[in-house]
Amino acid sequence: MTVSIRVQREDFSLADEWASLRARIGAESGAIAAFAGLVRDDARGSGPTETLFLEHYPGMTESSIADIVREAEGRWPLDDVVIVHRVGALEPGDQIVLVLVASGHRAAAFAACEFLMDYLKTRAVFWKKETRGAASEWIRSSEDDFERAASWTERGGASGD
Amino acid sequence: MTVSIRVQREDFSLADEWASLRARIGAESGAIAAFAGLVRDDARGSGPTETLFLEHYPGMTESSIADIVREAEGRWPLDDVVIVHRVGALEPGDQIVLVLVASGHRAAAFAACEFLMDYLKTRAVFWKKETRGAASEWIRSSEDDFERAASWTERGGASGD
Amino acid sequence: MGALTVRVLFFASLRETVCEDALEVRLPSGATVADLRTLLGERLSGEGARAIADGDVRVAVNQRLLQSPDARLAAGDEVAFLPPITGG
Amino acid sequence: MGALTVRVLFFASLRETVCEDALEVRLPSGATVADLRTLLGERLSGEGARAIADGDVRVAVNQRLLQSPDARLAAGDEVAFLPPITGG
Repeated sequence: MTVSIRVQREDFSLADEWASLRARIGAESGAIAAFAGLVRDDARGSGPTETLFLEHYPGMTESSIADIVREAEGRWPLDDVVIVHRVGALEPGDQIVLVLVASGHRAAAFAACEFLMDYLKTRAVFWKKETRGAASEWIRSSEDDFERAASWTERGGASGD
Repeated sequence: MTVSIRVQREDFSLADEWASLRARIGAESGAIAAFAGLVRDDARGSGPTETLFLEHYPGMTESSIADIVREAEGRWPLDDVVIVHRVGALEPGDQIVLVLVASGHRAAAFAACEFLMDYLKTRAVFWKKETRGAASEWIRSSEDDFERAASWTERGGASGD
Repeated sequence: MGALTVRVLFFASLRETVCEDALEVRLPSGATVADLRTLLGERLSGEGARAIADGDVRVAVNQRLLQSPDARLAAGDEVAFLPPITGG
Repeated sequence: MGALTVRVLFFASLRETVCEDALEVRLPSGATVADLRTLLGERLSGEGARAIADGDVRVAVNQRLLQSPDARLAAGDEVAFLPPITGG
């Protein structure tokens, strides 16, 4: 099991991360699930998001992500996990987060990838500030995010293919 | 909503498909989920898989996939779907299938991507022949695949983020 | 009575058993898919005839799965015999 | 009685309210995190003092979330005041 966790200002390239992961895994890994989160220009908010600023606590943020990955490893048989998270000022359309998971079977790859995203959204040490026009505000995880993360405590772990 | 479906002998490049999708989508698409299936060298079978041969019915296979995508569109708000499926002779480690889904929110992107894979596994018009040593055999969808596909008829469609 | 010609396709295990991937078949006009199956049963080898008679084999006409074996065929129809699919 | 120096960090909204991202603070040896909070409450502006006293603010010592406010501090400890996280 290879785990790669990076928190960085620079943009990331899914193509590069995917190529590295494919070079690492063996032919027992039949499934790769990937997720990328982008800054959404949420028209339903009070005006478009102009900037999203992400702050982290160097060291503690990475270890909070490592804890989340360990929890996923305990639930599903995983061969490789890559998490790249950006910090700093981002604009609508920019990539924020990338999660890649390789596993033997697709059910485990999908479940672990979604679990990692749900936990990143509620347990990873990040703070987000949203700017719309003149107004800036530090935002919190949504109720929906908390519910999604909590739902995993009821669900089981590994299933078949 | 853009839908791209291709069935081809040649390998595909996730990097290229991802880049095209990102160029098409707007800033209302906050989530991209991707899945790639690779030929697995299944050590639990009777010897390693040496070759997997995939056959299709040109025209009918593509329209069977289009039907599956339409069903996903009816369940979740999707911005872009790409499905590339290979046919011909493949070896362990080779890419077989790629599914990309862009949506506003991650729950829809994950669910639709997994739904598309589960339905491709049971409803898309493909035949697979596996060769291990001297033995070749046309294989069928597994019971587990049928159960996974059937489980979507009980689950709902769109949910929140 | 006139005649019509249809194109018959075999896939996967059926293609291997029948040893053909496509045949042109002449039928009396008004013939149904059931008539085509009977005629193929006479024309193919014993193994091929048994294979296409299998209850798991589905038939598609012009790339649409057949709803009824009584459907009449038209000249130029593409009739495919499909063993159970594996999925992608 | 001896003294010890700890490094105090503020993040996100706290950093903005306190107008500092880091402070060096001297405390009597044997001081606890609760003692540090009291001392910061006196030293910071009214708004900053209120902000770090908020019940939602969590404290991490050497990058581990604090279990008890009675934990004693050691020289060189890194004590971080964390407003509620947003997640990634």
